[in-house]
Amino acid sequence: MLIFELSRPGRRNAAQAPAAGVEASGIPARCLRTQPLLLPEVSELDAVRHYTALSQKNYSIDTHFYPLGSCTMKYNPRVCNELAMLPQFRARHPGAPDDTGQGFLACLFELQEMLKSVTGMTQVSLAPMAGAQGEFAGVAMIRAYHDSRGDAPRGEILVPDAAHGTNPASAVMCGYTVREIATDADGNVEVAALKAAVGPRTAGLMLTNPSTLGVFERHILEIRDIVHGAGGLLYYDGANLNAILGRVTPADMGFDVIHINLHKTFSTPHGGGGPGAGPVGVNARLAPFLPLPVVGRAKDEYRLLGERDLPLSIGRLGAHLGNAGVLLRAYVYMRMLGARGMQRVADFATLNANYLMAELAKAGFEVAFPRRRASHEFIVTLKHLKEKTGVTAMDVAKRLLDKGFHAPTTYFPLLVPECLLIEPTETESKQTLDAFAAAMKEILEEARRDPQRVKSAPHATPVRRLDEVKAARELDLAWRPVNRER
Amino acid sequence: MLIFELSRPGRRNAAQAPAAGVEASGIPARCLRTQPLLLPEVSELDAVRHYTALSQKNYSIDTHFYPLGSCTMKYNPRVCNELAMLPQFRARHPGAPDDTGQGFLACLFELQEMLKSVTGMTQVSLAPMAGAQGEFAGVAMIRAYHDSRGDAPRGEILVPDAAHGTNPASAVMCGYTVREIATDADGNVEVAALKAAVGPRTAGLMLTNPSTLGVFERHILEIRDIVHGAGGLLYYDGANLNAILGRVTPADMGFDVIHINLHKTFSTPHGGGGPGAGPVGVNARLAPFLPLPVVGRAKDEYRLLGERDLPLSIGRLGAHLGNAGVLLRAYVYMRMLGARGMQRVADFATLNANYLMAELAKAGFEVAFPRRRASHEFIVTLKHLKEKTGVTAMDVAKRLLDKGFHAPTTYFPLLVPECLLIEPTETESKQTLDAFAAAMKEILEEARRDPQRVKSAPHATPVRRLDEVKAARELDLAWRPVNRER
Amino acid sequence: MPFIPHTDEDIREMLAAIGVASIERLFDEIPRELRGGALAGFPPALGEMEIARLMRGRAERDGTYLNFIGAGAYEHHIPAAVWQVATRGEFYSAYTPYQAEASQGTLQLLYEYQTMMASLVELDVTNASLYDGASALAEAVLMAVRAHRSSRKVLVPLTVHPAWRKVVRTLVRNQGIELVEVPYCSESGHTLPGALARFEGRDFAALVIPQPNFFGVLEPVDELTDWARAGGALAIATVNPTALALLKPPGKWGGRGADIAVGDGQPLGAPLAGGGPYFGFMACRRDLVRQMPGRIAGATVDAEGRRGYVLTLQAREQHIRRSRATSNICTNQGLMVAAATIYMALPGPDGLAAVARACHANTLALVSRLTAVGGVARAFSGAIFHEAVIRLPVPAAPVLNALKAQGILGGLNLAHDYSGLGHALLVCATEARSEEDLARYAEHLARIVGRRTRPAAGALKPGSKT
Amino acid sequence: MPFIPHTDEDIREMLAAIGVASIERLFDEIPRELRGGALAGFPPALGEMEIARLMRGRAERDGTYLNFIGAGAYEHHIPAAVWQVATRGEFYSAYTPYQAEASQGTLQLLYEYQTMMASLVELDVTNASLYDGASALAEAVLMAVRAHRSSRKVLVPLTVHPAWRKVVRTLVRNQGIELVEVPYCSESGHTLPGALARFEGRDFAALVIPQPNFFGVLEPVDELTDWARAGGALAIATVNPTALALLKPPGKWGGRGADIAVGDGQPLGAPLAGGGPYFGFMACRRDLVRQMPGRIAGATVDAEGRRGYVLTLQAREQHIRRSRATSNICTNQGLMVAAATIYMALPGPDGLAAVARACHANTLALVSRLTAVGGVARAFSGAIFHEAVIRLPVPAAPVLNALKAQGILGGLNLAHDYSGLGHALLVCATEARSEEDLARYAEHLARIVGRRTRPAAGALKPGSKT
Ligand SMILES: Cc1ncc(COP(=O)(O)O)c(C=O)c1O
Ligand SMILES: Cc1ncc(COP(=O)(O)O)c(C=O)c1O
Repeated sequence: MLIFELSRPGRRNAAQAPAAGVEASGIPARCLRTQPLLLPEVSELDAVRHYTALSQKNYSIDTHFYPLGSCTMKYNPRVCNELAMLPQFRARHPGAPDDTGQGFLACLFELQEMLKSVTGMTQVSLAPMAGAQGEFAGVAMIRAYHDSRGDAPRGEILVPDAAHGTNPASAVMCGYTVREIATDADGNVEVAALKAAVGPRTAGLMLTNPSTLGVFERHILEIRDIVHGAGGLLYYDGANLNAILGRVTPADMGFDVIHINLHKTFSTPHGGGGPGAGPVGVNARLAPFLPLPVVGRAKDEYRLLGERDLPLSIGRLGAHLGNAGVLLRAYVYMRMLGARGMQRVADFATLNANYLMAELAKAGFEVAFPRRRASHEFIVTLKHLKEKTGVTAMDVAKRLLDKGFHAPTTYFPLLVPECLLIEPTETESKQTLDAFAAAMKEILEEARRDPQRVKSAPHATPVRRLDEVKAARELDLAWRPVNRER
Repeated sequence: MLIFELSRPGRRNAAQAPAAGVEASGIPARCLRTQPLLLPEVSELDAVRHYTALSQKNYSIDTHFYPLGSCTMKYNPRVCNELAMLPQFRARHPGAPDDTGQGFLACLFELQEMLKSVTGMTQVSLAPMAGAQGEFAGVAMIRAYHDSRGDAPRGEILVPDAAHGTNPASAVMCGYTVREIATDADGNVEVAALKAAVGPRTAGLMLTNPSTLGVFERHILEIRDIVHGAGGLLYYDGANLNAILGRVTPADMGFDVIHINLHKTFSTPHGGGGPGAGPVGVNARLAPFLPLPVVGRAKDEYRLLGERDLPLSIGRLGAHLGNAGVLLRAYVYMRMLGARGMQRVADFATLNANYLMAELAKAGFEVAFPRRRASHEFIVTLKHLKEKTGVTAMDVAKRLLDKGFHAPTTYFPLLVPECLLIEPTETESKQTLDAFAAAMKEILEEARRDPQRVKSAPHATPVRRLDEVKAARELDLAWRPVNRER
Repeated sequence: MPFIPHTDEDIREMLAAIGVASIERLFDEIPRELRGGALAGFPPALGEMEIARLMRGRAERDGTYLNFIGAGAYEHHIPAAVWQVATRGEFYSAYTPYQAEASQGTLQLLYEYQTMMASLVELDVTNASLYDGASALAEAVLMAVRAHRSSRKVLVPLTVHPAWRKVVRTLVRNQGIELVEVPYCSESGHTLPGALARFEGRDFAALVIPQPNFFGVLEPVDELTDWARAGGALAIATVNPTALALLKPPGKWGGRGADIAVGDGQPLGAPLAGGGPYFGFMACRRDLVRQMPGRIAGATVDAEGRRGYVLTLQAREQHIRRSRATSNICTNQGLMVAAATIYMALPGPDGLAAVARACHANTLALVSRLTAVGGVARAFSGAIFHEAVIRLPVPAAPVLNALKAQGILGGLNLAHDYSGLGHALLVCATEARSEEDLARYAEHLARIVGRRTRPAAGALKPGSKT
Repeated sequence: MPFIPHTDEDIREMLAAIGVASIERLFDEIPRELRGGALAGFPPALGEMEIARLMRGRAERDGTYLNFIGAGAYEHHIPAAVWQVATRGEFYSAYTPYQAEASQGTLQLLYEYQTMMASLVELDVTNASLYDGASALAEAVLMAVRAHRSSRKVLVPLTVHPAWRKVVRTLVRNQGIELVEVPYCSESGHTLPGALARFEGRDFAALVIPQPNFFGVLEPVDELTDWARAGGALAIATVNPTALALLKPPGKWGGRGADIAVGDGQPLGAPLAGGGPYFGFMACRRDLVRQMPGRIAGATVDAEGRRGYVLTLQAREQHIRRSRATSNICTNQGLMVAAATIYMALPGPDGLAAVARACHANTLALVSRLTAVGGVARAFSGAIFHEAVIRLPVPAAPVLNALKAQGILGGLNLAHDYSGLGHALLVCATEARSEEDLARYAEHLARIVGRRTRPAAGALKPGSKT
């Protein structure tokens, strides 16, 4: 049932509308709306009941194990929500002067400092509103850097073929062409291919380490030297930072610029699609180009730095200062973990991933990189299962839903056939991992015994498998009242 | 799965415990606990996930139509919760001086005033923490009144046989014996029986009007005269006040003392069992006996009145001032409705009940009092259905759960066989009532066609029908670790 | 029409289906002379925005204080998860779980709560809540009298919370029950077993034993329990649930344990909230369960043999037993129990013990800071848990007022309830008080007491005040 | 270990299953010389209670102000139900709905959102959000350039929010797109169709048309849209969603409507929150849908023919199309959209229009109160929606400071972005401002401006200041 189907003409929710009788006296008639507005006319009870019922159709961290690889679906502490929503923070207008928000700015400033500490970078800007926007900002800084040195012919960004789709897309948004670098059998960047690709056109290389293949890039120092040697810069996609917190920093690995997904590593909620935050960190070379604003401090007073403070900045990425409420949540989370807690994140995320990988291998699953340690995630490939039974990675994913688990990431990275990218995160217990492994094992057995049952999954979700092809062919992107007649 | 079954020895939730290392140095060893404490050792994620999952097993107003007769399960506006939980109200210590809580006390004072306006009574105390405690307080005031006049031999309270169980139980807690009065075929008190029962031993009569039979007591004025004539007082059980808000007041009907269930009429949440609030209202005769505290005002200053102000008070009912947070919620609700909204409550609650009664009658259900208007609720009796098909009121109730509706009240009042007491409340829409009527009709047809299906309901709930007899015979009231072995 | 969904068309159709011309007509059974229902003086409706503005304004005007009052309601840290989960609509807007199959969330939670609570007190069974601690104590007294049969007298030490004693009196006196006071030792601040000697040989239904007592002092519970049991009286424990993470549970007091334990559950996740809602808990020996008031959840199986939960032993309750019920209680404090259950699950056993230890240590630290102020001393020598009575060199009321002006609530003035104690103040510092908080209190007290004692000397010269 | 559930036993068993001796060993693929990861200067852990104290203290110190700033972020009443439902764990802690069958809640909500938003703007399709209004405008510019093919120039009036113009510049300039400024009429405060004459005949990919514009003034959108379309440029509308409940929707502008509409969704249920998270919305004609950036939800059927929802047209997106995607956006502002959807459902169409009317009326009332102060006047003559530029007789900065000292944020100083406007202030009064609020502002302004103008005369005598 759609909310519109609950609607009845003339139904009013009087508690939520200002007193009637006010006229739009100052607006010329030609500017006024004459079309009816297709908002539902429902009672507050209907709305609450409807959206409560909808919510119950979701799997989420709060209800299910959610081992979605590359997404770091860890527990989102409830206190982060409560404290970010404190009345004074909630009510703060972005145009309010800095001196009316010293407490608020103190949190953001300290967040910058903690991110510097955790990554080893020299300066941080909190402006980007998600990882991809962080990538844009990072690559734009690389470009601004080369431009500032008159090094204009560098028109290429290198990206491993295992990279997340945002990497090439972000590079293109910065006006670069993208060149993909192959991956070797152990999941490392093919150094020979990289050597062949770098040159005077190379603006930089974007790298995720550990990579989206769930392994640590072993040649990182060689790669660094190759790229830097060719005059390029090294960009770190921080989506997998969870795996190395406190163990190794992007700065030590030689990266010049990074972004961090606060909605992954620092546990801000993903909200069914966002909002996130993608702060960028840079070393001293790139610091002048940071996106605005940056929170500065002088004599214990906090201030948002702007164009006058950073005249070489790549500019602004949003109308205000980024996803402030998300930043506050990350701040609270990081303060609660503290230095030791930070390190434990990587330790236990890695322990969980390697344990689950070992258990799944025991259960008969084929691990994509059996000679490697898992980072905080790992890949299982169902290529052989599919050949034998016809059961695909997607089928297994859907069947997991029936067993009360959210599915791992499927078909990413694209280079591993029939892959499941599994990331348990550190906040899940051994029992949960054991239960998941048991469910996977059951599905494997079922795939051999009764493949059709797996292929027709899910069976226990609010809807059965959905027809995505139809959705894309017969576009139905908004409800129309005429539908009521159908 | 119980939370204890998720527990693992040594699991710690560090964010929630004060720093370790503090010793209980000042406590003598013989006073210390040596027994292990059977609290679960779980992570915060496990706890959140567990209780979120449990919540989803409940039917509630926010998820289901909940026509539980006598309980007035109307929409609980979310804003009431938000405003009652404002940080300053939340943090207020009950022992804090009155001058630090003038805003808080203003709300309570105005709530008293509004309750007076709505009921016509002269004075109100907000102290009782639920309806039954209000009844206790009311009857105790009746007793104090008679005692104060030296009218001690009045040892009996009269109660119609349709009364809620709390009525007789409360009277007994006040040291009275209870005498039940029969009901006539149209649901009114049998006046002859009442006349026969009253006398010099009569302390008072407790009455719900409209009664729990869902009809307005037509002889109310005669009853009033009979009871008052015999020197007794009239007690109004306000559980059904929703039916008459703004249409007729207990004071006008001649009641001397009343209680009001804020968690029914004034929409404070029932919270799966409470808390509620049962303010009492009295006329001038009983005002000196009101339970403490009462909120007083002098020169725009609010003050909690105590023993010195009301030396004849029956005393205190709780350690502090009642369920303050509930009172604030009711206050917000009442202010949002305003005078006109108050009257509309009764109008539309009554409209809904009469409409649903008419629809169910059309659908073939037997209405218990067909010659009467429904108040805000009405009774359907399945006596004949049971005789024909073996399907009971309980079976129909359980089958409703399968259809996505909470069941009406069953087997209350006890004098109507196989009864369902149905109270839709004013916040439900016609569509919801139509859907409920349709479901009832389906069940009726099913009862005739396939009674076993109805008798074995529910089929779609988290558990099937539960064995209550076993629960009472083989008492299992707490989990024991040994159970783990079972 | 706030919260009423009816459109004009709905109303027309519904009236037609009923067969009446107007809503008015639906009230035609009400005697004409009664119709009216004035609503005199009732204020007009406010939109949500307007009521929010009103309430926020009032709340802000009230402000917040640095609080050192305990006295039965304690300011503890409440994890954010507690109320974010407890106020989920499915808990918040459900009724008492009469339809068990549609209420397994609440029922399982109650069963888990009962398990946790039974372990805290080490007694066999607990109910699903009573209104508050004070009324729970009254119910315990009634229960003891029912169980005892021969006596309607109950011994109540003066170290029991004075408001609780008042509540008990209100709730039991109409049933002819006599409450007999037991004095306390003015040096130690607790009941002396010897003080009971004078009651020896008389028939009492029960002895109430508070631990810690109202003064924060630990009672000799083993001796008191044994004394009660030896004389055939039931031992009713009133306990603080936080303290029980650290203290010997009532079920283990003396040789055979207390019979009934009650207390206020507020410390388990309920915000202070101006006095409520909190909840009362009650536990007892298994053989007393049929005398217990209130709801009880129990485990059973469903038609397919799966575990499930129901309200059980309902034959004790008013809706079945009516005038012969164990109590009139119906609606209890369910949501507070939901919060308490989540609250207890979060820190776990060690965490709750750490909270208790922190409260204890903070109160000791507070007392030592305050008694470092000249003229301020502890009133009692007995060991304490997380409250203490201190004696001031000057009347407490003006001192408290001066502290209040600094944003500090300095404790509860005992002048009214225990006038014999001198200028006494009951103070409390839970785990929510920091070192700086304690220091701030002590500094202001020193200043205020200093000022108050000095002018007192100067005041000898008449006419010198300006 | 906050949030890490592992017991010592778990760790032992897990290491054994993996076959390593320590967690340390799991990191042995990291080159030894890199291991370390210092965490220099990182503060120690705080418990939840401690961080709550810290944050509450900071929030209280910041306080709240009576706010008259708009300028792209508006203080509206947000019904309590909005965030109580939106922060339910099932919405709050879910990921982007990649597994549609396990995400029907979010997906249906997105579909409902798209329906509501499409109706607000009267365009065929909307996406499921972009980061904010400013970046949405940038995406619209990129989209227009992609769709247009022949031109990489876009006309941007100076009446577009200055910060938005900066953002567009940041986001599009690396792709060689040129933004051409269009001046505004200094009397009316909006773009004059005549001002476009100078661009006639040149090839532009798009014209941006703000309604209302940054000054709060209504633009002649019909003429501007027709001008753009006549010249082969796309018309990109930037609109305020509250205003759209009252104003002609972009889809109906001019003869054939705007092609793309974007805006910031903040007014729809997002708290001001210091600047975010808000969300950007975007809608377009159906034939442009394959150029659209961002997620889009669509309806389909399941294996049993039941209606269901999925993310669709994913081939536009980075995870499929990679370097040829319509945008790099991945994570968007989903939860804000959940809130916006609930927000729009609550007041319904009439309610939202009432909110819009109240904002409009309040701002008119504010302007008339402020301009009653001597020397204060409106800067522009054009009709406004819910913001207006007023001109002060004295510099704005010290006036704003003086107001701030009274707890009032008096508007946005335009001195930096529009220095030619004199002492200009952009003010806003939404439905959340009461009569008293307006009066309070006007009174203080009168006092402050009075004080500021008078001493200015006296200051002629040198040396007279003390
Ligand atoms: C490896 C990787 N890089 C980049 C991103 C993009 O981050 P965001 O979704 O925050 O834009 C993601 C997110 O899915 C990712 O997994
Ligand atoms: C008619 C009637 N009277 C009294 C009560 C008792 O009220 P409470 O449950 O608040 O104690 C109820 C509640 O169910 C009731 O329906």
